[in-house]
Amino acid sequence: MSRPVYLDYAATTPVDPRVAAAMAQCLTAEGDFGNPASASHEYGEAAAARVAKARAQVAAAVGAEPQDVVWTSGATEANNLAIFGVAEYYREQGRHIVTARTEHKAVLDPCRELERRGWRVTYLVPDAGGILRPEQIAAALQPDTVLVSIMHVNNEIGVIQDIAALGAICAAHGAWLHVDAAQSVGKCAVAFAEFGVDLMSLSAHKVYGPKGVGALLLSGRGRAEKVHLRALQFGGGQERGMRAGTVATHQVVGMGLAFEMAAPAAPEESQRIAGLREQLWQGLAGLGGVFRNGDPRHSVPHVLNVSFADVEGESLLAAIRGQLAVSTGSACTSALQEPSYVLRALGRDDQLSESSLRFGLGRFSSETDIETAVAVVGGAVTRLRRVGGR
Amino acid sequence: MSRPVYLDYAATTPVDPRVAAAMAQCLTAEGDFGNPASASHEYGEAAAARVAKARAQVAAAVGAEPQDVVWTSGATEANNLAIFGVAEYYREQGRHIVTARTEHKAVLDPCRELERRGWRVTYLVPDAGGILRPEQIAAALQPDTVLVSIMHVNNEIGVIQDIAALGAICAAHGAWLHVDAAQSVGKCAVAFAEFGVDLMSLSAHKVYGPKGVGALLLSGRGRAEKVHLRALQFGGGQERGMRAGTVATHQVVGMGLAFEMAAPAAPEESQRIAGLREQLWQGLAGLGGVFRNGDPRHSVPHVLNVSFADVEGESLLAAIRGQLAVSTGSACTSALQEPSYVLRALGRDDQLSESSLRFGLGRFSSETDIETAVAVVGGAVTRLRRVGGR
Amino acid sequence: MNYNALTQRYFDAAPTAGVLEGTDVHRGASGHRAQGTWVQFDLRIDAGIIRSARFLCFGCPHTIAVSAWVAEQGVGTALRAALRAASRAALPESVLDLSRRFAVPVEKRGRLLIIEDAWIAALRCAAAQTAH
Amino acid sequence: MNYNALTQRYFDAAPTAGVLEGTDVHRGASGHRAQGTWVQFDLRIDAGIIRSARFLCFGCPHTIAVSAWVAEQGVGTALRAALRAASRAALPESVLDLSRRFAVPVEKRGRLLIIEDAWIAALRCAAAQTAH
Ligand SMILES: Cc1ncc(COP(=O)(O)O)c(C=O)c1O
Ligand SMILES: Cc1ncc(COP(=O)(O)O)c(C=O)c1O
Repeated sequence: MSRPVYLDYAATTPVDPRVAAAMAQCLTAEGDFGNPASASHEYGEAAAARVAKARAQVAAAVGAEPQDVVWTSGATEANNLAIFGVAEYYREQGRHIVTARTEHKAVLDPCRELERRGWRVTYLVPDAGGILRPEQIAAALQPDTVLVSIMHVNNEIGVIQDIAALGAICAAHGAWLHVDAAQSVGKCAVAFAEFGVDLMSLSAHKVYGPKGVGALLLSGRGRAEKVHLRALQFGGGQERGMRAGTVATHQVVGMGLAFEMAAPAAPEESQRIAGLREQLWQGLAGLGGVFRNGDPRHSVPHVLNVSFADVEGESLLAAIRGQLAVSTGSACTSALQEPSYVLRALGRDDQLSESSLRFGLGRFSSETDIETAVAVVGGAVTRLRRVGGR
Repeated sequence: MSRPVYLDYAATTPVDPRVAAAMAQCLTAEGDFGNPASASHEYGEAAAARVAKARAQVAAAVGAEPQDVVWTSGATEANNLAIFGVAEYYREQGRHIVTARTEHKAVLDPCRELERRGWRVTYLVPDAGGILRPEQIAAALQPDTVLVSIMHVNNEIGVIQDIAALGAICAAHGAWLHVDAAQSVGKCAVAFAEFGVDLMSLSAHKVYGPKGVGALLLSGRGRAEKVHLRALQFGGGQERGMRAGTVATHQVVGMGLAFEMAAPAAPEESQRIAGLREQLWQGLAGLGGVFRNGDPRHSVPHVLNVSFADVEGESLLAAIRGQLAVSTGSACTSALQEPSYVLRALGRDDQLSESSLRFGLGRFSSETDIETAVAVVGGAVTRLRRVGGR
Repeated sequence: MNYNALTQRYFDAAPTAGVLEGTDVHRGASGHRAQGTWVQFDLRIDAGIIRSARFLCFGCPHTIAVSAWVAEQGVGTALRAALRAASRAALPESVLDLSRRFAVPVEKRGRLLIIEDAWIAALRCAAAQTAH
Repeated sequence: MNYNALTQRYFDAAPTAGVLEGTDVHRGASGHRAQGTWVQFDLRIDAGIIRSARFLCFGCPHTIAVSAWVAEQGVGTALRAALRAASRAALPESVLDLSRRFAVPVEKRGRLLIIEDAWIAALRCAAAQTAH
């Protein structure tokens, strides 16, 4: 039986075969399997050299310097390290944080935890298209605001925030700016230093690299002072004490190569994918009662998020699942599906927030995939509306 | 040029080829590359099934239940999660912790951080052989002791603590017992439930699995109450909220298979390795002025730690490095080598603490490797002693 | 998102989906689309016996499947008997038995009560109209 | 643990390691084994010129390599000239130049002072004995 068409690249991507091959070279006895912290022999040195190369590759792909890179187990850890790290390090300077309702849980949940510990958090509400105006951020800053955490590309609806504008505002105010860029690399330009960002979270598995590895970029360029952190985990002193734990050579090597490959491919790939997304949107729009979520003028081409009137979300997913792999707003953690909090923040009602599909397009998506998607979703929507009497 | 003989298995092991093959199946588009949290399609389900299998494999290898397993990025994170997690969750119940001077940095450094936050920590000193007496632990417990953290197998000298005895003492007192078992699996019996341990840290890369993945086992069996934690990182709700972040399918699959393979191989492999270690020890002892660190009656066969009188440590490493890959006590983080804090805790003087070599033997070690090691180390020690006038 | 074979089959085929036409059709509904679940049954009664039944449903796969099955299995039921008994006997099978048969997760069982309400409403409508 | 080629070569070969025998040998030492670095030089002087030199060293590769090089390069030096100048000129090359030549990390430069002390001690011993 053939597998469903995969259109869930925003959840995770397959690893590029070249990346998989590079990872394999760091695993077995014939390869560079040493512990990069083992300075006393050439197995360790060979691994350390691979790690150094990966660090340079990641930095180059996002306009950063190799020494800005702190390896983590993914963007979740990077977000947590940035938010707790800055909050706890600067706790005597102020306990107010600014973020947005449409952030990923890996930003919102650490913020909630900080509220529990006595911090105040302002959750900005974007416009109906998902966009934050820089003036909103400026207005939210308070004398004791230490951190602003705003994502670059939204994982559910694909909209892009104007990070450079935020960078200038935060720098002027003296608050550190953290950007969750887990969904950005390979999809739109990421320029860490140029944007004036202080901390940036990256993940490998959204861009044909392996799951379980990411990075936090740390810088203070343009500031008199470099941003400091309190670490989340302590131990062997790896990553200049900011993130203890054996660096997983194969993982960072995979991330480095994936990031290196992402940059040159991006413009061409993005154009092709924009075409596919348009094909998909046109096909679905023909059904009627179909609403596009997120401002398409400020979006990466890789994501199309659509709400369907008069269709129940779980039934929609169930009706297509054998043929199409897509996501609803957020992964359901219980048997009961909940409306996407991101779409709710955009002002969508419960029914439309809950009957959305997120199509994530990627490197291996084809026109045929899109034709299948349109046919399958069209069939399911039509049938479910009929069963529902609409 | 052929590579040096690898005798640093306690720092890290190469991944078993079967493990590498299983990992590869979870990476590329043809494999189970889905996000295990993607419940809406079969790519996610296939990944989740692999993760579930790995959970069962790890649990089975250490006498635990699948639901005891919380995936982490390694034993460093597991140790941090255990120590901070218990300390912060039970902070109103007491702020005293008992550990030992010979623990890994990934236990000692979190304990130091807790001291900074106002906890009291008792650091027990083992006997000259590296062994802690259960009575020592009992005597150290105070009314407000919430956690005892003692490692199973020491990473520098290979000695095994009597965990079952500690389990009984801690249970009677009502303190939670955390055990860092990063070096144990495949080297000696690990029986999580039987030992009466509440939290146990595991790592894959010490036992032919990949770097960058480990687990914290959590249980409260035998107690009225299950141990609770405050998480270190927050986000998508993975691992029942105890450890947010996308679970890296290929990594946990690698760990699961490595652990499954470790158990049946252990007795046979251990016996063979014990023979090699004896061969190594006899060969080195013949040099004179050679001291064995750690009580050999209570040690895993995979580690031999030896101090050399009248030899400077860094020169010893430099003299053998082209032919032999071993470690000194601790990885040097600066250009200056420091005496091993573990050997100092055993009462060795600075010179002997600093001129130690840790030989880590493993699955691919051969008699020829040992002969080479004896010849290379013998030559280096003799020459350096001559240069030093001894 | 896993459904047992029966749920999958009745969700996919929904054999009794639709409405009945005519003046002898009795209709009952329950739930709200805005709240995620809405169910409607149409019944045609002849000589006090349900001769045919159709359903419409806005809801999750379990709700659709159970509604479809109820409309199918309800045919042949004597109207009075179903209504005379306690409400739990109005359906062809109790809510608990249905939730077992279709492997409905606990959190979702409240939705079966909406099906039951719609079914009873249709029965009552029939009883009221045929009593005239 | 990386050494430049020169350090590696002099550490590996340590060509001047050893002691000189005889009553005309002048010896100087500095440092402590227990503290990690100890260096000794033996000199044979003829007509005020160092004719041969040997070293012993307990220390790191940099210390061994530099000691070996000093003993090798010191041969041919005029004893009085070396001692007359400021102590920084007693070695065949200044401590700073040596640390550059052998790529000695900053944290380790103090060890070169121990070499210098031992070398000066040997020179002084020679000067004292040949003055008699
Ligand atoms: C915007 C965003 N932030 C953070 C994450 C978490 O990244 P990771 O899966 O590497 O922990 C994701 C993806 O899951 C994401 O899309
Ligand atoms: C005893 C012990 N604990 C913890 C660790 C850290 O484990 P990991 O490398 O998986 O972070 C190690 C190995 O480095 C170890 O030997």
